[in-house]
Amino acid sequence: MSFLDFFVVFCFLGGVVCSAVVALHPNILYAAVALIGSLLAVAGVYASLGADFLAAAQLIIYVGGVIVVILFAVMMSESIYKRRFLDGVKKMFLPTILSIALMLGMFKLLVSTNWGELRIPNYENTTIRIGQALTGPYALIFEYVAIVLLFGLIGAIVVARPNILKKDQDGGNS
Amino acid sequence: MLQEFANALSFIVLAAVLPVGILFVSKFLRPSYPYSGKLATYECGEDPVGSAFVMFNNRFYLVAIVFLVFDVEVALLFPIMRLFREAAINGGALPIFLLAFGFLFVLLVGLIYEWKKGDIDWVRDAIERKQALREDAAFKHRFENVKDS
Amino acid sequence: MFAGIAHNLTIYLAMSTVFFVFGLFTILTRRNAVGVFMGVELVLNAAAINFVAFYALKADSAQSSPWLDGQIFSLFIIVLAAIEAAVALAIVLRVFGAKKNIDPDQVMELRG
Amino acid sequence: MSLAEFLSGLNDFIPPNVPFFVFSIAAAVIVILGFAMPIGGICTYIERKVAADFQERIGPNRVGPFGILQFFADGIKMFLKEDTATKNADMFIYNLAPGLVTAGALGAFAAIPFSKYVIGADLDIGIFYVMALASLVSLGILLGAWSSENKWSLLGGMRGAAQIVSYEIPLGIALLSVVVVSGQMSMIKIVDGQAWLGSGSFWYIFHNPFLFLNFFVYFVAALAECNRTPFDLPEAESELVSGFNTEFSGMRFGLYALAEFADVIMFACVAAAIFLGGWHLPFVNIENIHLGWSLAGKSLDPLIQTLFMILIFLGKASVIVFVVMWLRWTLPRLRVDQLMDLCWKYLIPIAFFNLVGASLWVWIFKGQSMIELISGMMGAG
Repeated sequence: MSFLDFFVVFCFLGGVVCSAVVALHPNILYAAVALIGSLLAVAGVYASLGADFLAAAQLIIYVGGVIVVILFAVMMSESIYKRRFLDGVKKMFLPTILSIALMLGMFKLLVSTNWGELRIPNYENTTIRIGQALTGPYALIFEYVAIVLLFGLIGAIVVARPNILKKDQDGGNS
Repeated sequence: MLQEFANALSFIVLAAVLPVGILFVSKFLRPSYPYSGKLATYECGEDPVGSAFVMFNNRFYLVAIVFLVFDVEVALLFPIMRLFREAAINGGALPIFLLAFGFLFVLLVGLIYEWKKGDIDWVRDAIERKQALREDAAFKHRFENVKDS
Repeated sequence: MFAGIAHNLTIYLAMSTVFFVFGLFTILTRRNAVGVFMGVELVLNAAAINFVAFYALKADSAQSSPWLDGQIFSLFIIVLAAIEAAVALAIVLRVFGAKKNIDPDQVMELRG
Repeated sequence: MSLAEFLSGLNDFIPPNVPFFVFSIAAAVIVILGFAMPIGGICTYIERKVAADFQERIGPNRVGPFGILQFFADGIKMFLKEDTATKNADMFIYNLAPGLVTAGALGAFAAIPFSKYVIGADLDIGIFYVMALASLVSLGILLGAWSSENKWSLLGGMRGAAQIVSYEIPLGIALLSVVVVSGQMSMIKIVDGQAWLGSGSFWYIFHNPFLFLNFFVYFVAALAECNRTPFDLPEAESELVSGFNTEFSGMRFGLYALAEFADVIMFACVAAAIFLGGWHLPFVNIENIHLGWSLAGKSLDPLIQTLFMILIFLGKASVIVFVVMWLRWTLPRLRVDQLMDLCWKYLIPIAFFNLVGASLWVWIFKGQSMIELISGMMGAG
């Protein structure tokens, strides 16, 4: 039970518990906080698989960016006087059946096949190889992502821009 | 290399657990006489009205979106910029230079777009002035009744 | 009991399966559009874990490519999930501004 | 070569086959409890003394000689003061938020290179790790402000989060320009690249004019990141009562104040390491100082050299911390829109321009610094 095994099992259990809270907790804000926990668990798994740049990128982009935007959205999208965030999870019978069936099926598939030995890359520096890959075969995709980022930025801003002159419909929001 | 992760992880865990632990330990040492006055939210003396939530303007939201895009950009540029020095010293820096600063320029276009459209202005009337001018040019009739309100 | 568990693939795939199933469950049952979006985030993370884990399976063997394919794929998943977050939550905000509630079931005027 | 490896190396003091992570936890305890927290406490005392000198008053001098134990008294007082939460505060998140803030502020001390052999965690992604943890602080502030159920703290928290979030970009670009110039991301290799003993590029702040400007962009962004001085808008006393920590009292407020100060010290240490050459002095090579003292048969030279390195590094960091304190009593506070305009309309374009300039400089002069070029010309001339 080396330190790596202990760390992976800890990340696994933490991730499972946090994603369970994200799925089941009635209060949406607790779901957002639990999402932070599950993203940190995923970052831990990346680190234990030798992808150190990926773990740090996940921390910066997901936990530092996406969760902040989600929290802003959660805080803004609550009606004025409904203090608690209870959005209540609606009829859960069919989804639970489907989820349990899916999980059992995948676990059976997962356990039955023999995946063979997992050679974790010896934790050498992945940043250099990711940089070489991004400037090598993935250069075109890298530029394409830049254009997707630009379109996403302009689209999100045009949608989220407060149109001041439409004062009546928005109430005090904009 | 794995030890370095272990070191970094123990730093983060200790730094996260320490304050919560101090709070928990000091819970036993502290006096605790909560009465209603002490528990009410602090509003300079008046009694609080309505919930803590007030619909604030979504300027914060625009900032968060633009931050997200530029944060992704900075995070993606790190691996490429790391190779730049070796490429510059022993030749072959042109593709990396064009790639990185093409990426950077495309997103600078986004920054200039929202600068001109006044989305990162924070003052309400600056935005309204810009938007009013735009609306005025486009919809002459609709704009009259808004101007005097 | 868990000796050597970090060196075979089952725990990583189990974790990604659990994330996927809980993400799907969140998408199906959350009443709040932001909650549905969190489910999408979980599903994306599940896929990203699989990419990194399967790349590690063949990391040093002969047929593994020198470019870290698995990690590049999940890096792009993270990047595009960030952009998707910006656009999706801008739409959510607009819907909330107009209709004062963002329950995906009730906000259906666009339909038919 | 991280601190934990160093500790595991002292194998005549420790029992055999102790698992490695015990040493890493010991290293974490030494750096965080031994360095970050006491220095954070002492800095609150020094700040009050410095502020007093600026305003020609005496400052704390009751507790202990010259008031040195003032921070200790503050700590005990906060430990024993009642910590009230509002009636319907969200207790779970209310207790989680300080953990996130201090995880961001104190966790980044792992990447601080005190000397060539003393560093918390010698990660290959040193600078990236510092940026990753700096992004946790905004989350902690947002959650702490929201869970304390107070309009003022909510607005202060939103402002604080928006400010910290948007100033992370110029900070990231400034760190990026250092990575372009040094070609490394691990902190120790970056500092090693700044030695100047006749050859080699001097401190990166003097490497090229663009990096010189980016140092000040970094400094301004770091100031805004720790809510200091001209940017301490979130806890603007006059407008928002006390910003996001309105409802915090007792130890919780102490933790937020400590985390803020640890942030200041952390950013000062990172600036000292990557811009001001860490433990390098211009003409002195620390390695070949041999005093020849020895204790119990072992020569103490490496220990003395490491102490010199740590002293030089902490000297540079304390100069920066002093400037931060100095700014606090000289500059007025910015308005919200000035603050945001400064970031989006001035700092980011300048930082991008300097990044492009620095990489062009590295490309044209093949990575040589101004000082090398000048000495080359003088030598050739």
